[in-house]
Amino acid sequence: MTATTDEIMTVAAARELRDGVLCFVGIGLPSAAANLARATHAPNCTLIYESGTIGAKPTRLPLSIGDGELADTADALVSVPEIFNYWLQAGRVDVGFLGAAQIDRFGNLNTTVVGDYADPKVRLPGAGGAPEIAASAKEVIMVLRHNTRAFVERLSFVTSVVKGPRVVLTDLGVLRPDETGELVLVAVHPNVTVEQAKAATGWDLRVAAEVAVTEPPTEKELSVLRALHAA
Amino acid sequence: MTATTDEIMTVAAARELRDGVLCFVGIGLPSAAANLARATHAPNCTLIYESGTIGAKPTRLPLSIGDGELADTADALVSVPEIFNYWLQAGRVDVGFLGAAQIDRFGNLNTTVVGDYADPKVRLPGAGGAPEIAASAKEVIMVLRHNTRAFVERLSFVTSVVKGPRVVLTDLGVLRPDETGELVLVAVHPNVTVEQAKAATGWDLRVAAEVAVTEPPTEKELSVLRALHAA
Amino acid sequence: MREISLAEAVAELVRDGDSVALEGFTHLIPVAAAHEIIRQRRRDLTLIRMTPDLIYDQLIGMGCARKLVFSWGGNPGVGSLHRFRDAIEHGYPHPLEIEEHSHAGMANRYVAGASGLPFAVLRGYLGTDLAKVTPTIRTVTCPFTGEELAAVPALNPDVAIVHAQQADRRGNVAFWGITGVQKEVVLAAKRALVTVEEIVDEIEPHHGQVVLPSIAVDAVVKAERGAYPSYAHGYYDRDNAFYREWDAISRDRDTFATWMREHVG
Amino acid sequence: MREISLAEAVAELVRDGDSVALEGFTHLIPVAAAHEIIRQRRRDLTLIRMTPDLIYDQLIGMGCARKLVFSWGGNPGVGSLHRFRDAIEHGYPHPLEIEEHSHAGMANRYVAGASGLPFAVLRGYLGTDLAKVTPTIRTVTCPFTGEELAAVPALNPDVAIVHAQQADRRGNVAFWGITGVQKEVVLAAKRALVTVEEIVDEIEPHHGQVVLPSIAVDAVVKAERGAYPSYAHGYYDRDNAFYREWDAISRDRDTFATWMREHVG
Repeated sequence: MTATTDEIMTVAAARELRDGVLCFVGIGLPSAAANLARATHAPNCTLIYESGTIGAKPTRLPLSIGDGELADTADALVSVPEIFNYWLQAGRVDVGFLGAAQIDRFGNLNTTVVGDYADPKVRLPGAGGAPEIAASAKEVIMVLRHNTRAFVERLSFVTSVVKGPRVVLTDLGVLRPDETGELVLVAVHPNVTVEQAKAATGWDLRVAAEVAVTEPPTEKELSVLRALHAA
Repeated sequence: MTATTDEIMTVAAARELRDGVLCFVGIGLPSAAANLARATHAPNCTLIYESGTIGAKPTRLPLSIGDGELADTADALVSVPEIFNYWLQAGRVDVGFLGAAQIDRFGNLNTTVVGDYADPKVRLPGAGGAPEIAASAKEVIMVLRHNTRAFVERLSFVTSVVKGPRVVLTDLGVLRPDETGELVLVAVHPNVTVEQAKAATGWDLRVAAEVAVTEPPTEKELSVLRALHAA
Repeated sequence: MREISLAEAVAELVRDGDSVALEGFTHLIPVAAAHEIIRQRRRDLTLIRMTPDLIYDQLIGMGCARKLVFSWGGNPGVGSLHRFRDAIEHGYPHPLEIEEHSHAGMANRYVAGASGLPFAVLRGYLGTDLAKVTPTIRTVTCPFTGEELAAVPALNPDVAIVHAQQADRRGNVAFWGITGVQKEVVLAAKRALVTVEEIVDEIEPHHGQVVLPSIAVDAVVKAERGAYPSYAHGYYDRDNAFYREWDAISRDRDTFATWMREHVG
Repeated sequence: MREISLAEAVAELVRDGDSVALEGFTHLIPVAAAHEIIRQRRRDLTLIRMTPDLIYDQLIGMGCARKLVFSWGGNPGVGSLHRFRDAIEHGYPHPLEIEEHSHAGMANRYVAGASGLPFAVLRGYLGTDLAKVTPTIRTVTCPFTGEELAAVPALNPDVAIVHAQQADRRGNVAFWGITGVQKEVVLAAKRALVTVEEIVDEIEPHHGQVVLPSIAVDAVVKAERGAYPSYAHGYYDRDNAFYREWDAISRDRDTFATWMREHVG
């Protein structure tokens, strides 16, 4: 099987999830990655969706964060205020998974507008749960496609400020913060060059002394991911 | 049937409850009065107990505010934080029913200590739900036995400050506040004299120009009350 | 329980200029009631909702809204809400004022509203630009620790509208599955309308069930499949295909107008 | 789920000097666990509970408590708690420090604790002497309306102990009937012990059910009739006669000591 760049990104994100953690999952790529992790190396992860499902074990990927499959397979169902207050804000969440339209060199995220807030070029969906996930989760994993529209020198709007240790998985490689908090390219995916990653970044991307090459997705990872999508 | 003084007090309290109101009920005499009202002239009252039962319809009087009978007959069961925040504090409660160990001439209540707080002569149970019932219910009905230990010039401790319009039902008569908020004797029960009520009050009790005499409990009221107690 | 039609309930409870919150977190979205508001041509509404989705795209596109209070405006799992974007980006069909929060902020605003408090406290918005553009985000200092936290004002909509699976004949309402902020929005609102899939003699228990006692609700109206194309757990599934189709329908102003005329009236 | 006895769980989770909250609002009072704490002779505990009743009378009378945080200390429907009164009125078996709130205040302190907030806001205590004698009652000003409200600090006990009807084999816990503040106290505490009537394969839904997922709990222990003489909805009734008998047992120091020796050990 040949993996697409999105699949490589999703598999790389899944591998970041250690077994046994409590993970607050956003919809889309984060949900695919978290459920891939649960179906492979991290069976004892507990997944929380902001809709109020705790311990959901979906066998197919939900299209939205409130799909019935999540409720049917959850250990407990709680209200939205409870998810945000009793679970996220209380500091129980080990890992938050976030996507974004824009990211800056410190891993701050924009999901609000492109252009001016009062007269935007593109109106994006907005904050959702992200600002508090970014602030309250002990660790944040970010997943987004690597290009100069997304990786920008200056965010149009700071929607979320990521606090804890973090990693950014893209369709080109892996970025981790150095001690100053600036993102550094630490790995590229198979057949991707450091130059490609630099060219796709809107600032002068720092590169680690030794840049690793991501292990390609295994047959197992790919088949499980595709089964999750197909189901 | 001959009514006891406690029965006359309970019946008088029940009659104060208008049909259709939402009533926050304390245990003991208030619960007996509220359930008597529901079983006679006020079938459309909704009773709330602080344990989290909304719309309980007990057929026997609960011994405690958390009896299973209350849960079995309730329209909805909610948590204790919800009862206090979403129901009482939100201002939904029309009538609060309260008892107390001590009351002063303005209807303030003490359920905390007799004597000094740090070195009390008698340690009473404490506040429970009373301070917030007293402050949040649109109207408060107080029920307590009339004697100089209870009706005092000065409370040992102010546990609850009653805000809304109010009535006090005792085993001797009925007191209502005048425009200054001071309690005035407006009725005495059958075979009770104004002098008895004054003698049982620890301050110089004001008396209305015309003091009514309480209608004695009807056969119906007495039989229903006794059935509630016997069940 | 009073017998009343959805049209009568909306006519009675929703007025021009009202603040109206239609809630339902992906699940149990009150679509039938939203369509009735559109048919009755309500105007100048302040629409409140954590996740404005298809129904708010429709209300905005049909010109019912003056202002939107929200935290995430998208077509979940699909992409943009094009009528919402057109209103904000181009002022079409007319300009839309917005008041924007995070989910945590909105949820706590409803909780404060349901609790009769003027504001709620949360750890939120720290370092974000939201506090700069949204005047209803302030701070409060803990009187015990001195810590500074975010404060948001209570939301008390004029009208809350939600959809539930069941009501019994006395008007008690039962939700189960994902119940979102439905309890809070109903208790926070001055008036509450609930549409339900079914009226039953006795509410049966379900996992995660929330029961609203009848005294919390002003009108209960039967509206079968009233949450379609979202879903009602135990009754019908989400029509994911329609959510994808909506992207094309809503992208163009005329296609949208035609679709609305044909399907909502 | 780890197999563990109640004695092992208490030995592991409850330490001398801890703040310990045993909750249960009339219903589901964790009596078996309280008796185990007494048998293990824990000392210097800060006991926290909205409604200290028979079990707290017993813990106080047996000298386990240094301090009591509470809102209503009585024998519900009967009268006084004599060991509680003896400790406060006469310092027997030793002086008892108290921190006294209202029910609304205590409930909100648990909510703040469960929410990871340092304090909670409520309309409460206004004009009462409680604020004069309890330093953990302060005020906070709404940053939107300027209104002054009461503020109370979060409660985050070292240990929460509750009794529930059921747990499944993975350790998810189900309560139903009157569920009080059990969810909040478990989520507010650093460690949580739950005793249950029964371990089941699958939790069945019940009206008003609250489910705590296994990750919220440190130990689940089967303790049949573990709430007696209080009750477990669906399992056994409250022994009202015993509550009345307790009045005579507890009134006299020696009668109490003898009864405890014979019945608790």
